[in-house]
Amino acid sequence: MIEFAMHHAWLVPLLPAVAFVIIVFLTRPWPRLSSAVSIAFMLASFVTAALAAYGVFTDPHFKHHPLIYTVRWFGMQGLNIDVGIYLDPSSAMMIFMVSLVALLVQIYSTGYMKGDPGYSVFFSYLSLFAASMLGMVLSSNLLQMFVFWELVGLCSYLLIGFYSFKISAREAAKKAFITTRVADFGLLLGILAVQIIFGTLNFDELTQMAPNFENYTTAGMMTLIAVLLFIGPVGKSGQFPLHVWLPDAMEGPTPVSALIHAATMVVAGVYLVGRNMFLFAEVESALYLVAVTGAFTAFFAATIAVTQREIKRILAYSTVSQLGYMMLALGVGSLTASFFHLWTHAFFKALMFLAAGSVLHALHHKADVWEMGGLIKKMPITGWTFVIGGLAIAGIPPFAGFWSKDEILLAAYQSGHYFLFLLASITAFLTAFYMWRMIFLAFFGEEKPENHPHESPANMTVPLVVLAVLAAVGGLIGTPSTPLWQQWIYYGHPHHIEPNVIIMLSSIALAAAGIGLAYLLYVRDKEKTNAKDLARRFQPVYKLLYNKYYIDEMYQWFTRVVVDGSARITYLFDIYVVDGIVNGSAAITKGLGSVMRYFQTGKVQTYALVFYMAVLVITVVLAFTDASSSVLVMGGAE
Amino acid sequence: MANALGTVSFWILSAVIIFSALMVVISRNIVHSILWLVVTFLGTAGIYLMLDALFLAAVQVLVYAGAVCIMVVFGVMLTRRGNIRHSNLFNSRLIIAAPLVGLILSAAAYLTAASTDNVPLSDGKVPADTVGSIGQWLLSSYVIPFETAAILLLVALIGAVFLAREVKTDDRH
Amino acid sequence: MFGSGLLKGLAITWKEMLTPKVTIQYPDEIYSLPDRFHGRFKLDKDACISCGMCVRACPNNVIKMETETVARKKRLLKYVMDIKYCLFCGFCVESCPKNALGYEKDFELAQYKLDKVPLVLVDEEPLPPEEKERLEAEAAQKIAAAKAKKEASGGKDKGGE
Amino acid sequence: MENIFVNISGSIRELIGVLGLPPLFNEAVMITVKVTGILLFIVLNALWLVYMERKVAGYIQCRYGPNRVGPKGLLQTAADISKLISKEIIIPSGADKILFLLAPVLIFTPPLMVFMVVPFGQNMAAVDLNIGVFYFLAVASLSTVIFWIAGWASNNKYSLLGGMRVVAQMISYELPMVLAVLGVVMITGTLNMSDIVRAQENLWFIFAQPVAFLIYFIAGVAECNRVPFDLTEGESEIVAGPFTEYSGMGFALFFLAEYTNVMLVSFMAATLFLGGWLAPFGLTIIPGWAWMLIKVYIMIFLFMWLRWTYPRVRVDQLMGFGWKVLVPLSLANIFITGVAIKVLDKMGW
Amino acid sequence: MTGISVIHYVLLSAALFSVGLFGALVKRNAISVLICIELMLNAVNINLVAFNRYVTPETFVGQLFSIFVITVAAAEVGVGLAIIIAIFRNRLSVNLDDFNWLKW
Amino acid sequence: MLRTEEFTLNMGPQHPATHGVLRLILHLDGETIVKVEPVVGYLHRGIEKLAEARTYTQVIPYTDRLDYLAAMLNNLGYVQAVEKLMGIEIPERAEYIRIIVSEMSRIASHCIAVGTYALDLGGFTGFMYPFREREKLMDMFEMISGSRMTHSYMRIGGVAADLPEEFYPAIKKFLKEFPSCVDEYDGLITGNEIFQARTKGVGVLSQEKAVQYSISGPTLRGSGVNYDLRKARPYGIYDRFDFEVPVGEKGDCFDRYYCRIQEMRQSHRIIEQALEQLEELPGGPVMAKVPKVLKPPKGEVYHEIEGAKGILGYYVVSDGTTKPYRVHIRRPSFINLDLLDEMCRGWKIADVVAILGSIDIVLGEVDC
Repeated sequence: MIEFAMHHAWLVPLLPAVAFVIIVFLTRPWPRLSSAVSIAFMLASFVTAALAAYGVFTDPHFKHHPLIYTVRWFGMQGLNIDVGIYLDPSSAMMIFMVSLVALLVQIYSTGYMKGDPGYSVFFSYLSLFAASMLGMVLSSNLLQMFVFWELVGLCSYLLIGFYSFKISAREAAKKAFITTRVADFGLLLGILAVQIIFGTLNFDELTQMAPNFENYTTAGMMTLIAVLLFIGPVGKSGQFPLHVWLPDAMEGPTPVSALIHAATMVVAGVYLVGRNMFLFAEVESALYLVAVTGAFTAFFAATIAVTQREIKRILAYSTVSQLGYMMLALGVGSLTASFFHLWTHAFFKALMFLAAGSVLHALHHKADVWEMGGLIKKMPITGWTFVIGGLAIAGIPPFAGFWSKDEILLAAYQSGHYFLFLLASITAFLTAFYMWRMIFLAFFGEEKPENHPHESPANMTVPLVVLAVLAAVGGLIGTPSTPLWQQWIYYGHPHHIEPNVIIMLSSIALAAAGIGLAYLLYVRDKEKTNAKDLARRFQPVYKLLYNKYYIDEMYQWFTRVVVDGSARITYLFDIYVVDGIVNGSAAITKGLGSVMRYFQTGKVQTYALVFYMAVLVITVVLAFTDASSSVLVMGGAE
Repeated sequence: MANALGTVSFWILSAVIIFSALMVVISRNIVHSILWLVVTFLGTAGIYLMLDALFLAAVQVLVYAGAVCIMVVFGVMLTRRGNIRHSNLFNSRLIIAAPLVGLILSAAAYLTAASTDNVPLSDGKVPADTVGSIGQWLLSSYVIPFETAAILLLVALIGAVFLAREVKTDDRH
Repeated sequence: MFGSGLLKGLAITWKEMLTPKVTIQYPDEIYSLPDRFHGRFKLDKDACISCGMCVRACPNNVIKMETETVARKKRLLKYVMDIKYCLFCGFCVESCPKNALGYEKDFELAQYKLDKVPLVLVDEEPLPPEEKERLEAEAAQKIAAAKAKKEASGGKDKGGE
Repeated sequence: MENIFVNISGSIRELIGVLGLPPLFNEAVMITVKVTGILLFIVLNALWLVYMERKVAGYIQCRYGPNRVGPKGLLQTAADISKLISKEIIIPSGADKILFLLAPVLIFTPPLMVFMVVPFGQNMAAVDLNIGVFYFLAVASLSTVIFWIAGWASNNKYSLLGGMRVVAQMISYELPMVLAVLGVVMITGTLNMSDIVRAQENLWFIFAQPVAFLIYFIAGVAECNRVPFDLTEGESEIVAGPFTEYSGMGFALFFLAEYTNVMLVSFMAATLFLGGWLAPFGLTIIPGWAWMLIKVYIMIFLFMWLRWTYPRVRVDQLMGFGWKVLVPLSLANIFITGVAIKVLDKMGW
Repeated sequence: MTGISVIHYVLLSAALFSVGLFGALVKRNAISVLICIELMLNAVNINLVAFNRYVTPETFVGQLFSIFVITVAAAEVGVGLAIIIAIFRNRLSVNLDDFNWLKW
Repeated sequence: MLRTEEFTLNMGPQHPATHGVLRLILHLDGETIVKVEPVVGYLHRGIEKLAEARTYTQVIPYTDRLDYLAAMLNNLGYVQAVEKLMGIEIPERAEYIRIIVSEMSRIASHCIAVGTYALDLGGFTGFMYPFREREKLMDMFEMISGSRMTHSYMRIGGVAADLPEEFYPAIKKFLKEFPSCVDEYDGLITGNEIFQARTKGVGVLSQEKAVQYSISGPTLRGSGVNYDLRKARPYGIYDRFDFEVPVGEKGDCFDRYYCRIQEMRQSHRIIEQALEQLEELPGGPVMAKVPKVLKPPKGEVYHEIEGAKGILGYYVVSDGTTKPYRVHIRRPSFINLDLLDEMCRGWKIADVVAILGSIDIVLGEVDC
């Protein structure tokens, strides 16, 4: 069974894809059937993934020898593209996590999307989304990865814009798609460069080649490749400055946000960088770029999240921030820490998004946290699971987030980039603060009489509970005392970081401080005067943060002034130079044509006449001049 | 005697064919042209009979005289305009075309006559069961052209329907 | 089922084909006409009092009547019906106070010549003048005789006309 | 009795043989004799059929039909024909004179040509053509042109409409007819009519190919332009179709041609589906040619019965029925026949 | 006069072809041109059948070719007429001299 | 997109399917009708004008010649109008006789409608069978009035004569046979699939259109409007009989046709009942006491009855003399013909015949 699952890991992405096809072509008119099909296939996929992951993690052989199955997709001189699966501990972890989250999200969606006219379609999209992500994770080469990468982008576009009757949803979908497309262009260039330089895109071959890259190219070229490859993840994983699409992506239905933010889309970038760690590891500068980008993004997003009011928006910025953490970890060379955080983050972020969805569901899509309050009494399961998520993300032991975040801080500290470590620590504080600000505002405090919340149905709360359990205990596989994770997922050699008690304690302290500050500002102070006072006092800062540093506006300006301006200059060039040449040649041709056209009457019969004249001439010439050709005409053998 | 009969019928049929073909070209009325065309086709069928191509003669009558001509008649009726008595006139190329065709004919005739001895004649007999043999040939050695012809006809059918379809601007109700 | 109607139609025509025919072979067999049949007109000349009611009743002025009064008594000279204009409505017959006008069961009124078409029921020459005079005289005598008789009886019989 | 006509022709052949003329001449005379015989038979039969039609119509319509001229009105058609002959042939102004006069003459040609290959009885086909059935279909298709000539040459709108209708209708129904006949040809594997009749010794093809017979019959009715497919001359719509302007003998010829066509279709039906000259129930006491005639007359009566029962279909219904019902049906019939032949062949029948 | 040989048929075919060609070149009516092309195809068929009869009487290659030619001719007439009718609908003319939009 | 040339076809005045001398100018696109222009007036005789020069009684034979297929009904309408004008009560016996003969007349008219309709659609035999029954009716009319078609039987104040003795066995025989005859029409014509294909869904006349254009009679009822004057505004003694008004559903040709078939059965019922009630009546006069010379009072009257083709109305103006000042007749055929163009558009030539036949016009009435 396990053997089967491992050797048929391609089933994992294929099953949801089949579900997609079935729903689209067969069961679309019957919503319940569609969701049943989708969940059944997803469950099968999850079981397969779990078995495969189990198989991988129980056999130490796979630590260094990934399981690779490939078939030749197409081949020609100098360009051979395979398609296949690449199963190693990282991807095994990923397929397990992705399929699990996707499964839970789908179960959750049966409650959340109930009665929606696009119910079937939604499930088909979810299936396709999961299939794309799983396919990407299992890709054995860069091009295949890129294909699935783009599929992921497409699905996110479809799902973000699912409520296509809303202008904002359409805009958000477009924004997500275009932004990631911009980034993907860089990625594509990087892939092309890899293909040109190394002549292959397969990971296993590249892994062999990368350490000896001097044989193929220069260090500068390697850096360029790494940077180009990094641009893709910057877009996909919402790193500064291409993070703008991610907060808007919550326009989609909340389960989609959970899927995008937790398990699929955004971690794709992290995964891609992790997968190509062998390339990045060779060029220090690229790694440093990754680290800086990650750290800055983490801090930057956290500051924005402090002032936001909409529950999903806060969560979105927290995602950006956490992704920054992951990038930072990669940048300081710790694949282990990065993926560990990816793992834990998937659970608690999915949990929080789904819980937020549950809240929105109950409040009829009223998103502003300031208009909530005391929800925990009416929605105990949602509330308490959310609290668990909050504890996890804030980094309170023994919840999952603590262990992974601690790992990252430790890695940053040990890498010697102390500034980055500092930034990460502050971010940890901010994270705890804005998370608990939200929790306090939404779930505690006074109930708002105008709200009539109610607990969500079981098919929505069960996934919450499952995720809450995972968010609580998911980190226990990577504690200093139980370093299972570190033994399996690493780059180069097994990671072994000595636990640093100071860092651990300081991070707990920072988290506690953040929670405490939030408590002071938003629970103790019933009128919340202090919070408002603070906001008033630091009005410019508050406005800057609330408006997300005006990044969107800057992009707008950039597009309007720089892009349009340069387009105008190009336009003039086009009109006078390019068109001049084109029109000039056209004029010459026209002049010639006006003379020549008298030979062309447009009358078929005239053409036929000329044609037969030629036939006559040729016949006569052949028959009466050349003896050998006359045989041809007259036929027969002499 | 049989030979003489064959000779006589050949000359008669040839005269009919050439005369009616000329009438096809000369008639000023397109309907007359088509009717003369039917006569030409029937004459050609007669020639096929003389050449022991019984089946082909029947096909000629069925397809050409029975179907193609009717189709052309329909075409004429659908494109009727003005006086049909002068619907089939010559154009200005007559002066060039006439000598050209004459030359082509004389060249062909000369070459044919000149190459009389080059034709490898055979004294073989025509099999009695012509239809059966043709069927065998069509469905064995020539099955691909046969099927292709079928597809060609289908495509022509669809194409003709599509092209000739009238674009309805208003609905009945 | 489609086609059942078609078969039923065939069955009906088949049945009808075998039914004996009742067509009357017209010139050979005589069609029995009802009593009221409106056919050729007949006039009982003796009963007719030439009152002209029929002429007035006719909507189409079909009837032409000529009379002469001889000795204060109307005498029918001509009674011609221009039958090609006749509607055969029967008003003339109905209007006849003496039932002198009636129908015959003859409907073959077609003629080869147009001048034969009008239906001439009475065509008599007017009386020659001498005969007329004779009759007038006779009548005058009669009247005179009657007068004398009356006077003789002393005006007893007043209503006698 | 059975071979009476064969014997007659044999004795004529002997008679000429005595003269000692070249064999080709003998052949020519024989053919002339046969053709003349067939021509006489057809024309007289057509005259008789006109009378029969009117009688059948009369009886169906609660009347006697013609019963004045001659005993039981037998000479009615002759009287009509003589009247029509004596009438003036009116050529409408604007008509295409030659074609107008040519059409009624030509209309007889195709059916007569086909009758040359019809086996009236055993060894009684004038020419026992190898591709008889195909020849029938090919030549019969020619009459379309002639109907159209009649319609067009009259220079009358009703005639032209009728002519166009004839063409459309005959072309449309020729196809199912061909396909229906193909079913029979598939079973027998020959196009020779005598062979087809002989192949029915055990089973008439009306039983082996009932659908094909039905299609053939319907298409035949349409080919003859008879009710319910008599749109071409539907008098309540387009007066008399292509024959509107014809008077006198021209009209008479068209009239007779219609019956010739009916006879032809009936003969073909009898040959292809009803076992031709073969006697049913072993009643060989009646000669084969008589059986043939009986079957033909049954078919002809069927034609008449239909005509005097049904109303007329509309032109689009006619075309729709032809293309959407009969053609697919006949194709299905061919398919099933082919499968059945293969299966029965495998089973060793 | 010696009997009829293949040469006669070829000459007949040539003559028929010439007549057809002449018609195709000089007639104004598009339908007329179409039927003249039919004449030319018929001439070709005569040639094919004649050679088949006199050169390879045991096989039917020539006849088969003719059958295919007839098929193609039927298709050609169908489509050709459809095109002519379509053009007629737009231009109300079947005069080939009016159809000169084939230039520039 | 240019369209193919329009083709104009003159149908009639001499055409087998126009039921008389009606001329239809058909504008065709191929065989499809673009427009139909009916041209009437070929049979105009000026009956309305003629009536002004006749005495009141003398008008009666002219009314026969309006709808000569149902002459009794025309008589009835006129005489009832004049009776209304003069306020004459007529004997009960005469009332019954009037009902019997006018319903017979309706059957006779519908027989023609059904028969000619079959003929229009090409079924010649369907034409003959209804005529057989009509022939029997005409024999009876001959017994009653002496004429087969133009009876002039009714008089102002009653009828011309009592029913003759030989009439009773004849009508009883007819009544017994008639239902099976109608069944025969149903089998031969109505049930025939070709007939149905030709008529169902063809020439649909919507309920609203029919009412708007003041269509009447079976043509109206075929469109699903339950309006029959015999029920809606009973005249004479129609309220004494039990009968139904057949109504169509879709308003297509078939419904109009089938309404007539069913009306024949209903008329049959009415005659049966009327005959029964008549036989119970004692003998008596069939004419009211009216002066020999009719001089209605000054005034005007409009009276309408349910004719065979539709609502037949007579408008009579009297100036106190012996001759009517003005007579105007509302002829149902003429009014029903109005919608021909609209019903025919988009159908084929053959459908024009079917639609025209289903309206059942009589040119004598149209042109008056």
